[in-house]
Formats: sequence, C-alpha cells, structure tokens
Amino acid sequence: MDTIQFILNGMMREALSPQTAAVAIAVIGLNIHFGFTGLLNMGQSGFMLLGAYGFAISISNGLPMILGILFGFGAAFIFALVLGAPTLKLRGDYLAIVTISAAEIIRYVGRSALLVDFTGSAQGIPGSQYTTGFRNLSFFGTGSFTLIPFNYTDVADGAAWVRIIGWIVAIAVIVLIVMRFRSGNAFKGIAQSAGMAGLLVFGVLLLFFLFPVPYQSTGVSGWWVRFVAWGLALLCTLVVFLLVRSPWGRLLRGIREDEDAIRSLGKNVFSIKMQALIIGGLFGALGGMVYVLSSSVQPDSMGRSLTFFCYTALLLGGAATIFGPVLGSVLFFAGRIGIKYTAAAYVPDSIMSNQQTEQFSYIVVGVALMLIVIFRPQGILGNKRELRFNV
Amino acid sequence: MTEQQQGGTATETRKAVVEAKDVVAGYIPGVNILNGCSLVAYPGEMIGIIGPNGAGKSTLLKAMFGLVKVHSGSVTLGDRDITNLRTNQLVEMGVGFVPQTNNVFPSLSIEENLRMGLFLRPKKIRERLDAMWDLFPVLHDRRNQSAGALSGGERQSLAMARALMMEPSVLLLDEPSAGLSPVRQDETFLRTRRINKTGVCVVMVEQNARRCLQICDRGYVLDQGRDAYSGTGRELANDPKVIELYLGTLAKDVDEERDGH
Amino acid sequence: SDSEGESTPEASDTPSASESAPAADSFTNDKCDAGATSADTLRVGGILPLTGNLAFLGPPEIAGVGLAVSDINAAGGVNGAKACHDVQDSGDSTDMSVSTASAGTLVASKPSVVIGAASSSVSLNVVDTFADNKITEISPANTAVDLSGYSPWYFRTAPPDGVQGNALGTLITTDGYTKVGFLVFNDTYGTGLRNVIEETVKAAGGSCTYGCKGDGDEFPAGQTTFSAEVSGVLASKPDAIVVLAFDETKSIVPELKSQGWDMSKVYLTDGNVSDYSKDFAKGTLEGAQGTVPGADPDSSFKDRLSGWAEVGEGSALKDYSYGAESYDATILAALAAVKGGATDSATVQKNLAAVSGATDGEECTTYADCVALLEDGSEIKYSGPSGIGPIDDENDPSSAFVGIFKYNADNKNELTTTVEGSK
Amino acid sequence: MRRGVAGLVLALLLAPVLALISSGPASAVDTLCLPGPDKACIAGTIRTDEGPLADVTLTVTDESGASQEVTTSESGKWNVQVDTEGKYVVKVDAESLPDDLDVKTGEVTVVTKFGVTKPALLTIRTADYSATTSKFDELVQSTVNGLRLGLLLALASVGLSLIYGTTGLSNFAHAEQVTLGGMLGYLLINQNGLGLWIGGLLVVVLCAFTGWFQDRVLWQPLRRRGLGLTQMMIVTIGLSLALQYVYQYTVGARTVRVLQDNPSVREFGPVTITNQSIVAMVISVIVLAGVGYALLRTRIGRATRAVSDNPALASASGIDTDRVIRLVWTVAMGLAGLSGLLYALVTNGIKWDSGLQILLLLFAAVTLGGLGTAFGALIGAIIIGLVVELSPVLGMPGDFKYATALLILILLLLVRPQGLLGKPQRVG
Amino acid sequence: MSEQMADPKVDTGLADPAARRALTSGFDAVPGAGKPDPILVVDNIVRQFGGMTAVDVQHLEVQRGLITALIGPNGAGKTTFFNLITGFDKPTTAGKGAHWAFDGRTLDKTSASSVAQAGMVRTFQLTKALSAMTVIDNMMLGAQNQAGENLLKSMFRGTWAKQEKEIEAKADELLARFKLFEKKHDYAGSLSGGQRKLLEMARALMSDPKMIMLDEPMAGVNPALTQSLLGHIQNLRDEGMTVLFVEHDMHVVRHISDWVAVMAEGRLVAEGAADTVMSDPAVIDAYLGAHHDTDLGDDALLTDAALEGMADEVAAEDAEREAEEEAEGLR
Ligand SMILES: Nc1ncnc2c1ncn2[C@@H]1O[C@H](COP(=O)(O)OP(=O)(O)OP(=O)(O)O)[C@@H](O)[C@H]1O
Ligand SMILES: Nc1ncnc2c1ncn2[C@@H]1O[C@H](COP(=O)(O)OP(=O)(O)OP(=O)(O)O)[C@@H](O)[C@H]1O
Ligand SMILES: [Mg+2]
Ligand SMILES: [Mg+2]
Repeated sequence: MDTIQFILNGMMREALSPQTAAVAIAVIGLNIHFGFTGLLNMGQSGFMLLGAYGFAISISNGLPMILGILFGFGAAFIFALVLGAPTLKLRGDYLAIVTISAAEIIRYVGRSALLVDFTGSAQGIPGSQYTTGFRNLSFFGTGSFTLIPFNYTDVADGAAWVRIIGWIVAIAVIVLIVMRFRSGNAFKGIAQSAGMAGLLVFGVLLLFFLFPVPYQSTGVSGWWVRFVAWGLALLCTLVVFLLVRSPWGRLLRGIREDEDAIRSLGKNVFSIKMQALIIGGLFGALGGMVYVLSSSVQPDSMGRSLTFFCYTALLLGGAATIFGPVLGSVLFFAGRIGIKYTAAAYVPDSIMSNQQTEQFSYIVVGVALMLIVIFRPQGILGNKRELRFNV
Repeated sequence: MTEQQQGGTATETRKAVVEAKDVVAGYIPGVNILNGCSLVAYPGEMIGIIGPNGAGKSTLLKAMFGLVKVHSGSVTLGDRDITNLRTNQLVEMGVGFVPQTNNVFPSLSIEENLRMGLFLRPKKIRERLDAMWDLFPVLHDRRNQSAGALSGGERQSLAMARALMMEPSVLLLDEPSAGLSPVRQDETFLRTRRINKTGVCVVMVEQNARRCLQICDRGYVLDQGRDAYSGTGRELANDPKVIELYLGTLAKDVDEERDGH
Repeated sequence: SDSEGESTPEASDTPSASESAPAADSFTNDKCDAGATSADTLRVGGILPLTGNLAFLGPPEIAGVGLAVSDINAAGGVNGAKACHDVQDSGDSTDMSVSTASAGTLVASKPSVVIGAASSSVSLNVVDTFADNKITEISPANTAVDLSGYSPWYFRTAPPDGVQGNALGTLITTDGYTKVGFLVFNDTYGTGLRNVIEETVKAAGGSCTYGCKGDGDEFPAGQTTFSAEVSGVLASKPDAIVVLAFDETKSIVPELKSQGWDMSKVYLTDGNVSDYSKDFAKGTLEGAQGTVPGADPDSSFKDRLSGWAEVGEGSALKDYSYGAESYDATILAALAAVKGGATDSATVQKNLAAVSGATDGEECTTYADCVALLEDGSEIKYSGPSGIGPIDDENDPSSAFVGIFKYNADNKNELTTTVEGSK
Repeated sequence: MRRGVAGLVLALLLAPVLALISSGPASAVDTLCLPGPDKACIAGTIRTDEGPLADVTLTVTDESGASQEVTTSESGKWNVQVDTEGKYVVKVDAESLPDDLDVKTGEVTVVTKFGVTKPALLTIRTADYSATTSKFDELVQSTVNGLRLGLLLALASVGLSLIYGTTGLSNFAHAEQVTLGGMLGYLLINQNGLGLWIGGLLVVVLCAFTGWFQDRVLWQPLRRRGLGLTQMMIVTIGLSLALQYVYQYTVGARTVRVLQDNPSVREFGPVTITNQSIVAMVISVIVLAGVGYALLRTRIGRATRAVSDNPALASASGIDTDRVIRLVWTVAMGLAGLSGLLYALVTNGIKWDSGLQILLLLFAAVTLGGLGTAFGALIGAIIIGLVVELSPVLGMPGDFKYATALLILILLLLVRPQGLLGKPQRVG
Repeated sequence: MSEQMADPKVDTGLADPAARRALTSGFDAVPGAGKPDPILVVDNIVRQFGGMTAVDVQHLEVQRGLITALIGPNGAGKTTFFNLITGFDKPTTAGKGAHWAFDGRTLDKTSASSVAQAGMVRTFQLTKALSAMTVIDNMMLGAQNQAGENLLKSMFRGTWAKQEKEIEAKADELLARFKLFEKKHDYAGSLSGGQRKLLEMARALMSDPKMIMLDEPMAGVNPALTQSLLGHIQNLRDEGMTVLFVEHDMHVVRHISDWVAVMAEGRLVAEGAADTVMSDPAVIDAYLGAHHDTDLGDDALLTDAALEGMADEVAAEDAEREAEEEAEGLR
C-alpha cells in the first residue's frame, strides 16, 4: 500500500459510509424543497434530528422498530405541518429564517438538561440502546469481508499499468454515465436503461476493485448498515425521479418560479408546497434515522453545520437534478477526506504539526468549496442554462 | 435588403450622434439575438424601431446601452466608441434609457426615484424636480409613496420622468407608451417630440407602430435580429409590405368601419 | 521488523537504569507508516480533537501519546518492535462525520489501541464501531458516569465524575460554604460533575442555589456571553460558586469579577484549572481553588510533555489538561501488550486491567521498570503521572489522586494538597 | 509504596472519601488532621457571609457523650481527629461568637468513617444577611445587559442587512468577520501592545479593508459573471469555513482576550456595569446613528437602496453599482470588525467560533426588523439582545435563552410577515 | 377524465353578431346596469390603501358569452379590481357587505386558486412567466384537473400519460396560434417582453376557463399579431367563453368588445356599447383626449397651446381623483 492508495481508500470508505448515504437521503429531501419547489428550508437538520429522536427514543423505551420508524416519520410530519402552516404563505427568505430557528429550537430543547431522561440531553442516546433490533435483522451473518476480495496489488503484482488502466477505465465509465445523464435520455427505453444500469454496476465494481474495503458483515458500521443505507438512498432517488417528472413535479417547479402565476391557474399552491415540505421533511427524517444507525443520537451533530453541508452537497451535485444529491454528498464527504489525508500525507512535519495540518486542510476544504461553486455554479449535473434565470 | 435608405439620407454628410454598426449581440454565449444590425441617428433626429415580438428591438437598445454584450460590430456615440462600455459611464456621457420592464425602483419613494434620475448632478435636482412636478402633477401629489404601489401606467409615467430628469442628449426609450391611457399616450408622444425638437436625439422602440411612425423622422423595422426595412416614418407607415407584415390593418379597419358608421 | 527486534533491546539496555527523564533532544516523534499494523508492532491510534470546539485540548493529549511512545521506544519498544502513533482528528460534536471517518480509518489501520476521544459525545459516536471491530479504546478525558462499563473494549484513564466530584464537594463544605451556585456548561462533563458535587454538598447539609440539577440553567456549548448567567447566579446569593466549564472560564471569570464577586469563593475543576497568568490581570483569581485528578503532575513531567510537544508538534504546551491521562493510557496499553506477548488489540484488552494493578502487582512507575518486572514474570501495578488506581471491572480507574490547587496573585495554580478519591 | 493508602481506599469504594495524604505548603490548612486506617477526621470552617471567624469554640460530642473542644484558626478552620466510627454532634459555642450573628445551624451531626475527613457544615450569618435579591434589581441589571448585547448585535447586523439589502446575499461569513475584529484586537492590542484606541481604530480600518478587498477580488468578479445568489451563499459558507480554520491555525482554538486587565466597574443604583461596556454602548449608538443618517439622508445612502431594488436600472441612472456595493462591503465589514472588537472587550474574550455562535442571532435580528431595512436590523437586534438577557430572569430555563429569542422571532413573523419595519409588496 | 377534458363551454347562440347586437341593445347604458344572464355579479367592493380609495365598485354585472372591455385612465383601479375579484387581494369591505359571485357561486372568501378552478382565469399586467421552465412546461401547467398533479398518482405514469398527451397537443395548437411554437423548448425567461405577454395569455387559455380576464393583453404586442389574436378571442367568445379585458388601445376595444364599462377613480362611471361610450364627451375628455384621432406628426400640435390643452386633459384625468382624495381626507 502506498500513500495514494491510503488516501483513496480513505475516500472510498467515506464515500461508502452509511452516514454519507444518510446525508444523501436528507439532501434528496432538501432537493425537493429547495431544488424543485424553491422552499428555502434551512432547517433540514431539524427534520433529521426529529427523525432520529423519534426512532431512537421509542426503541430505547422498548417499542418495536417499526413503531420507532413511524414515530420518527410522525415527528417530522408534525414538524412540517407546524412549520409550514404559518410560514408557507410568507416570502421565501422568511421561511429560511423560520426553519433554521425552529431547527435550532429543537436542538436546544433536545440538549436541555431538563430532558435528560428522555433525550439524553447533551450527551444524547448511545447507539447500543436502539440499534440491536436493526442489527438482528441482518442476513449478512457475522465476521467481516471485502466485497471484491482482491485488488490491483494482487493482479500482476500490483504493477503500475494495472492501476493506470484501471483508472482510465473508471474515469471513462464515470464520464460516460455523467454524459448520458446530461443528455437527458438516460432512461429512455429498456435498452438504454439496462445499459445505464450495467454501466453503473460495472463502475461501482471497478471502484471496489481499485480500493478494496473490508468491513464487518453486520457490525455497527458494517456492510449491513451500508447496504440498507444505500438501498434507501437509491429508493429515495427513484421516488424523486418518479415524482418530479410527473405533472406534480412540474407544479413544484412552477411554484419555484412564481407562486402567483400558479395560483392564477387554479392550483392550490399552499397545499402543494405543504406536500413538498412534508415529503422532503420525511426524507430528512429518514436520513436522520439512517444517520444514527451507525453512531449515536447527538443533538449537536444535527445542527446548523449539517444543514450547511446538505446545501453544499446539493449544490455541488446540482440542484433540481435527480442524481445530484447523491453525487454531491459522496463528493463532498469523500473530497473532504481526500483533502485532509493529502495534506496529512504530503505536508511535511517540519512545516506544520499534526494539528496544524488538520486545521490547514479545513482551510483548503473551505477554499475548494468556494472554487467549485465559482467555477461550476450549476453543480456537476446541473443545467447552466436554467441557472441564468433564477437570479 | 438592409440598404433601402434613400432621399436625403443617402448623401448624408452630417455626423452621426449614435451609430450601431453591424451589431451582433446576445444573452447567452453562442446564441446571437442580433445578427448584424445597424442603426444610425443624426443630430436632432427621432428614430422609431418597430418589429414583431422577439425581433430583438429591446436587445438592440440594450446593446447600445451596454446592457447586453456586443460580440461583434460597434456602437459609437459621436466620435467615441462606446461598445460594451459600462452603463453608468454612458449615463455620464448623457445617454438616457427607459427599459421596457422593471423601470422603477419599487421600494424607493417617487421622489427618490426621480432623484436617482439625476444622480450624477445633485446640484440641479431641485430645479429639475420642480420641472417634473409640473409635467407630472400626479407624481407630485404622491411623491412620498413608494413606487412599488403604482399602477402599470403610473409606473410608466414615473419611468419616463426619471429619464427626463437628467436632460440627456440621447434618449433611448423602450415602449414608452405601453400601458398608458390614450390621452397619456398622445401626451407622451408629443412630449417626446418636443424634447426632440430641443435637439435631443431620440431612439424609441414602439409597438404602437402607427403613432410611432407618425412622429418619427426615420424608422427601422427589425425582424429576426436584422433591420429589415428602414426609411422615413411616413414611407414605412405607407409601405404595403410593412403594413401587411408588421402594422396590421386593424386600426385602419376599425377607423373605416367607424367612419362608415 | 525482525531486524529491528534485534537491535532495539540493546538500545534499551543503556538508559534502563536511569529513571530520570531523557534529555529533551532524545524525544522522538514516531509516527506510524501506513502499512504497519498491530500484527507487527504496537500501533497506538488516537482520535483526539485536532480541530473544532475542543481543539485546545488536543495538544496536551497528543503530547501525552507522543511522549509515551517516545519513552516506550527509548526503553526498547514493545516486544522488541518500535511502537508508533497515528493520531486522527475527532472533530467536535457539531460534525460527527469527522469522528466517524477517523474511526473508519483507524479501524482499517488495525491499531493495537486507540486513545480517545476527549469528548464523551464523540466517544459515544465511535465507541460501538471500535467495540464491534474489537479494538481497545482508552479515553484519557471522558468522565461521564454513563460510560462506566459501556463495553468490554472501552477503558478510560480519566477518573469518572464521582472521584473528583466528591473531592471538590468535600473541599467546598469543609471550607464552610453552605449555599453553592453552579455555572455549568451543558454537556456530559459539566452536568455529570455538577450532579456529584451537588449531591456531596447536600449530603453535608449544604444547598444548591443556581444551576442545580433539574433547573435547566446550564449554558449551551459555545456560548460566549455570560452576563445573564453571572447575574443569575449572583442573584441567588450563593456562598461559593463552582465554575464547570472549559475555555469559557476565561470569559466567565472577568464577568464574575466585574459584577463584584469575591474570587476566593470560586471553585474550578480539571476542565479549567490551568495557568491564567497570561489571561487575567494580577490578583484576579487569587484565592480561587480547584481540583485536578492525577497525583501531582509535577513539573518534571509537564516539562517533558512540553518538551515532546516542541519536538513533535513544533510548539510548547500552554496547557496540560489530560496530558498525563493520555500518557498513562498509552503506557498501560504497551505494558498490556508486553504482558500478553503480542501487540494485537485483543491482547491489550485482556491485560490492561492486570497491568494497572487490578491483580495487586508490584508498583512500578516507568515503562522500563514495569517491563523489567514483567520480564521477571511478576504481576505489576503501573502507577504513572495521572495517579489513577487500578482499572476496575467497569473498566474505570477505581480511584485517583486528586490535587487541590489554589491560585496565587499571578493567577497561577499552586498545588496545596493531594487527596485520594474513589468513585 | 509512594502513596500509601491505596489498598485502604479500595475498601471504601462507595463512600465519599477525602483522604489527606501528603500536604503541599502547609499554610493552607492550619493544623492538619490525618485520617488513617483507624482514625477519622471531622473538619470545617466557621464563617459568615462576610468572612471566616477566628477563635470560635466548638464542641464535638460522640455517641457516648464524651466530647472534645476545638477553636478555629485565623482562617476559621478547625478539625478534630476521632478514633471511633459513628455519629458525632458538632456544636458551636454561641458564647465564643461575636455579637450580632444569626446562627442558622449551630449544631450538626456527622457520621465518621476511618480514613476519611468528614465536613461539618455550620451556617452562621450576619444579622443583616438577606438570602434574596430584589427581582426588580435583577430585571434592571439584565435590561442594561440586554441593551448592551443588542447594540453590539446591531453593529454587526446592520452590516449584514446592508449587504443583504444591496446585493440580496445572505452572508454566512459575516460572523467570521465579527470574529476577525476581536482577533485583530487581540493581535494588535494584546500581543503587540498597541494602545486600545489606536489599536481599535486600526482594527476597524483593517476590517473595512478586508471588506473592500473581498469585494474587489471575490464578490465583484462573481457578480460580473452572474453567479446566482444561492451559489454565492454557498461561497460564503465556504469562506466562513476557511476563515474559522484560519483563526484556529493562527491564533489557536482557545479564548483570547484583547485586554488582560479587569475592566473597572461603575454602579448606577442597582446596575453594575463596566466602563468598557459604557464606552462600547456609546460608540455603538453614535456609529449606528451615523450609518442611519447616511442611509436615509445622503445621496449615497439612497444609491444603496436603489441598487438593492434594481441594479440594472440603478446603473442606467448613472450609479456606479460596483462602487456602491464595494462601499457597502467596506462599511459593513468595518462595522462587523468594530462590533467584534467591542464584543471581545465586553464579553471578555474572543474565540475562533465566537462569531459563529451569534450568527443566528444576527440573522434573527435582521429578519425581525424586516429584511434589508437597516433600521429594522437595529431594532431587531435590540429586541433579540433584550430577550436573550431577560428571558432567564423572567423564568425561562437558562438553556433556552437563545431558543426563546428565536421563538419570539417566529411568533412575530406570523403576525407581521414582513418584519417590524418591512413593507408588504404589491401583487399583480 | 375525458369528460373533464371536454369543452366546458355551451353554445349561447351569441356567435352571430346580430344576435349580440340585439342582446346588448337591450342593456341599460348606465353604470351597474343589470344583465339578463350575468356570469359575474359584483357588489360593494371597496379597496383602500391608506386613505386613498383605489376601487369602489357598487354594482357590476358581466354578461355571459360576451366580450366586455373595462377601460379607464391610469390608476383608475382596474388592475386592483381584477386582483380583488380573483382573490389576489382582499376588499377593505370584506365581511362588511362586499359580495361577488361567479356563475352563481359566491366567491367572497375564496382563495385565488379556487377562483381559477371555478373557471375565472386571469392574466397579469406585469407578466409572470415562469422563467426557468420551458415554454411548453408553462403551457402544460395551465391545464386543469390533471390527474398527475395528485401526489399519489403522480408516481404512476400510467395514470396520467394519456391525459398528458392530450394536453400537449392542445398546447402545441395554442402556441402555434400565438407564434410561439418555435420557442416551445426555450426557457420562458428568454422570451421578449411581448412574447411573455403572449405566453401568459396562451397559458390562461389552456385551462378552458368559463371566463377569462385579460389585463392589457395587447400592450406590447405587435399590431399584426394583435389582429390575428383578436380573431382568436372572438372565436372563443363564439364558442361560449366570456371575456373581460382591460385595454388602452381603443382600436382593439372598438374592434372586439360587445360591451364597455368605464372606470375612473375606482368607480364605475359609464357602461354602454363601444361607440356610445367613446363618443361620451366625459370619456373623451378625461380618457381619450382630443387628439386621439389626429396625426401626431403634425407640427401644429407642438405649439404650447396644444401641449397645454393636452396637459389640461391629463389634469382632468387626475382632477376627479384628487377631489375624491380630498373628500376622503376630510372624512
Ligand atoms: N434574457 C434573455 N436571455 C436569453 N434570450 C433572450 C433574453 N431576452 C430576450 N431574449 C431573446 O431575444 C429575442 C429578442 O428579444 P427582445 O426582447 O429584444 O425582443 P423585442 O423585439 O424587444 O420584442 P418585444 O416587442 O416583444 O418586446 C427573443 O427571441 C428572446 O427569445
Ligand atoms: N399596494 C398598493 N398600495 C398603495 N396603493 C396602491 C396599491 N396598489 C394599487 N394602488 C393604487 O391604486 C390605484 C389603482 O391602481 P390600479 O393598478 O388598479 O390601476 P389601473 O387602473 O390598473 O391602472 P393602469 O391602467 O395604469 O394599469 C393606483 O393609484 C395605485 O397607485
Ligand atoms: Mg422589447
Ligand atoms: Mg393596470
């Protein structure tokens, strides 16, 4: 293993992490809010926190998991109703401040020492209190395994050419996939769809070949969690795909542009915005539940910065696109780790200490984020033409 | 087809005040809206631009005013090349512009809107304000009201007044009469003419084509980003081709019908 | 690694006799190679706050780990192989993805032990991951009661709240203060200690006037204005005030002062007992007292810690919180590996309690001495600078020395006494 | 064995233990009581709310009725050593007390344990001791604190509002700009020993320059390229992240203070307030009034509002929008820097995330007053400041003081969606 | 579903000009006159902004199946009136006697969307194109009762695919008529001012309204196109649609309106057939102006006298309003 391999493995681990999937799910919800409907929901982390609390508190109090999930969704549903009923009639900026405030209030209440027996206050709820049921559902067995149990070092003695070819093919596949999406006819017809699916699977397998990542089968951050988390992320993507290419999705985009116009056409704007807020919020809650499956419920971890990360991921991937949220989340988290590890590996100790390197890498992350948005404002998958008018 | 100019203009030796030469311009890189459009205005002239919707009339005005990027061709003001100059610099040079839409500052009061019109020469504000209050008494009565509350026509008046504040030497108007009641339309046209008579060069885009051609010295018909026809106002107004394609016969029909009544 | 194994014991022969600190220039910063795993050597992972809210706790902890590894290697390494350290960022609780990612990286690097995390919240986030992957985790700073016996793979060298809380509560009451007000930072550290101190004070017949359990007067993490809290606590007319906070103390103390509080009636704890000579005007904190678990982390150890920090991290330490605990955590892990004869995590886990003295061994205070005893086949009780007693069956230090400090006119803390407390 | 009692302590796991082992400088404890395997100690300090009482006599009586007497030392401390475990009654001898004292608890029972020093807590008060403070005084004090916080927030939020007003941009990096003010203050005044006033002035100038510079190299080019507002918002998030870590990298993650001295204090009736706070409040009021005047009454102020309404039309009116916006950035950042410096002075410290912690309050203030109206931001900020400081006094749990401010914001928006000073827009 | 798509209009027998003339000649030419078959009845609608009364309509009836023009000076309150009855604004008299009914249905408290659903669809004077959507998406949004706009059904393409096709066909047809077909897949944000106006009108027509309310539909539209569009509107009328429109172009008003209502200073001041109303000296004075038929190119008009005369007319347009404002102020 060399340094590059170490960095790439780190990135791959982060890209596959169930928490990345969880954020991706929340971002999918945010995409419905912000990308498609234009609702400036700055409190997505509040939805996530409520989902997580609903899930974890009910299970740790002995309720079955299915009820926990329902409670998680229920909490987010009520939150959406309570937030939406008064604010969806206001101007967008106000919705932003109301949602961010409401999310913060939830967090403050959750971490209040008064509720220590209920929410665990600042310390939160340890994972061991609610994940057992989920882990017991696993049919992956025990032990640990690597998905593709050999890597390029096993092939031809890890010769450089294997790696180079591997990378060229991987990049070509990615470019191809992105191009098919950009052209907009990625899923027209069965042949196209099958081709795309094949390409995706091939690309993923290739990546696993390039970075073998061993995990526990069922452990707290093992394959089982990953499988479920990413499965849910894909399912959510599919749901959003179905939703937004329908007339309902068209309505959302119409509302994003001008509510009054839509109203004048006899559409109940309020109810549709509410539907969008709820659906996106439910995705957020689901994201929250997945987020805490491999860790613990911590109110502070679902605060403003998580919402900011969600927005960042969304805009990186491309708002109002189908795959943007997933791509953006993966890119954001993996990229961040990539930057951190690169800095740690290549900045000599004589210039910066361990701690300084770490801090420096965050400066780079911040600057990189700025640069990406500046040079690709529409995001990876976004449409630049559309961008010109939403100013 | 572009060179239909005849009469006095062909032998013109006067110096142009504003001139757009073979302007190619557009909003999105790669998509040109104007495909080599030319327009010239001589001192004291009043120029009308008419044409179908989406022909590029507004774009031409914007290109001359530096709001749309000119890809090729040139715009000159007197001797100066003003292609792609920043708008506020043009204003300093005495070019006034009234856009077709979004032509007032909605959250500023009416008076403040007018003050903005003379931003560069604050010393003269009082004097010019008084002049405007005379011209537009309605505005005076409501001078502390925010412009966002005005009706469509009132906004249009305010926009015009704002442009007149600075006593420009070249005035670019984009559909100044749209949304105005008939009497105000007439008044606007006459006032523009009067301003023109004081030596201000006026270039106006109008969909009220008949009226526009009546008062303009020369007119251009724009179609698909090119100047399809040009000539004196009356020539164009009576050109059967222009009538058929651009002016329509509605007004005539209605007038005839009524007269026959 | 075989060849290394040959050479190191020889190297260790020379300094083993001397118990004193090696000269500053002999500190080494032994970072791990990417490929080295616990199969070859003692790989000490770290998940410590390098960035974020608690980043100021990072340097002493890194230094503790680094110095320990340096000392271990100076004494010949573990089972003949050089130990190494690999410290990853734990971030803070506002962005758990950082600690999750670091935990993932650490798990993949197959360490013998992971030192961390500093914040209980972060520990809770990663503890299951380490436990599932059977990696021993030793936190040098977690004090939350809830973490006692959380999992067989989770240990700590910081005594749980009870130890320090009892000591401080007794100190306050023997000082004759009846009504106690608390300025508490709302996280596990603050509320946990508060609960114990409050109980102790009440048991002695005292009472709590502000910031008590169940009042909800804790201030949230990261808050920067304290006028409301200070006004509140003063209005409750306490006889003494306990400040349970970290860095916020720097803002709280002047606020207390400016609202007219007599600073000799202020009590601090390990989170904020440090040298404030550069922060406050002379005399500000004079007479204030505080407790810090750990037997007198005497100045020689601090100097070594700081000396290592200069070599390893490029700058001297400003603060020593949890440095000794980190050091001991690392040494204990190394001794456990020596005792078990292997550097894998399971061996470390199995032998950790034993080398800490749970088996009533012979006391030794340095790695080299302890290794010598172990090689003789005797049971040992490692007793390092953190002054903790043996690890009990909940994987906590059963007891610890608690130093009582008093601030002088220069706002420096001076040790007055050391007491031993247990949970 | 170096520290001898470890084995014994194991036996006493469950009891609170205070074992005196070795003593440092003996001055702190006047006479020592060393509990041992067969010895227990009882100790305490006799003090009133005004200070320790020397030469007070106490009697300690065991269950059998045998008693011993002790006298308190200079520092009011006393202790006795006993050699049986069990109940002891500690009683203060009223005779030995000075007159005019109110003995609340003159007698207390202590259960001793070997190896442990047990406290005996006796409560003695001076006659005029009162256990409560007037709620009114607390309210007045908190109101003043609230105003102070409000004014500081206002300084920062007016800038935020100006930027939002002119460019429509929600600047999430504004908080870091506030932090910058404090950080520069620390570097210039604390580290480099500049005088407070000179240093302060320099801080404001430097911060204003960062505003100018930022606009020059970042925002103006982005505007030119037509970058959308949400995209720009993400850029500010990136900038905010980068700046936070620049502070961590350069200054560190700990709290630093601009001035090391404790501020001197003034009292006005029930209100105690530091001189620094008074000066900060005065400066804020003057600066805010100046900004307000400039916005409403000056040409350039009108120009900023025009640019915010319709930038294209503004430049068609001859306004150099870029210059106006640059001016706004410069002023806003200068104000933020000033606010940060004052904030660091008034709250006694600044940290890499100090700004971040109040960012939401800033946004709340701006929204509460009505988006884009500078005066609204001022009023909003003061309301937020008052709510934050007053809500604990009025019975909210201290945990919830920020939450209360946010809740008030939400409630107000429901009643008055356009904010306090905002105007509703015309439809159609 | 197919039933919903069916043409909602009924044959009123008004396609014949003579029939229309016969019908309108029976109306009283007074403001607020009763109509035999009113589709819209408005009572006591007042809207004040601060002290200023923008709209004060005591009674108005709009006859079903006719084209009614609403004219009046700038600021007369026409747009505000539209806003009020379509639910975009609330009358000051709401709950205090304001009452309006469309097609027999009381609308006093209904929201803008239900007004449109009831069949009364409007356009805006300042256009509201959905910029970041394509022209065809704009059009498709106009259609009513789309199954696919239901959240649950939307996920299943089968439930709405067929309807979608029908709607698209209809949209194509309208786009062609409004000369926007080539722009079908362009973003609406890239349309010119006039094109947006056209798009808005076409979009409103997608919903097959019973009554369409157009706010200055032809302002900014090229005259040649105006002419053909008027033909289209007339066709719609002939198919039974009711049209109420605001317009300042007198040729348009004369050409297509069957009935004209005049507003000034918020009040309904006259009603009648186009010719009658426009020869009313009061209307000419305050609204049309003395020159509305003359050639403005005539230099004679540039004399001070002529301009002053014109200024007087404009002043007259304002005078009554001022008077009213004063009265308002005294009250
Ligand atoms: N912001 C824009 N982005 C892209 N394309 C645009 C934009 N504005 C206008 N266009 C395109 O430019 C062409 C000309 O527009 P322009 O506004 O100049 O027309 P116009 O002649 O003024 O029409 P109208 O009489 O309707 O105002 C139109 O076809 C339109 O599609
Ligand atoms: N929100 C508002 N606040 C204050 N005044 C308003 C508001 N909306 C409209 N007005 C005033 O009410 C009057 C009527 O406006 P309205 O837009 O209805 O006129 P209109 O008849 O449509 O005129 P135009 O022909 O110019 O479009 C105007 O004087 C306008 O200034
Ligand atoms: Mg145009
Ligand atoms: Mg109108």
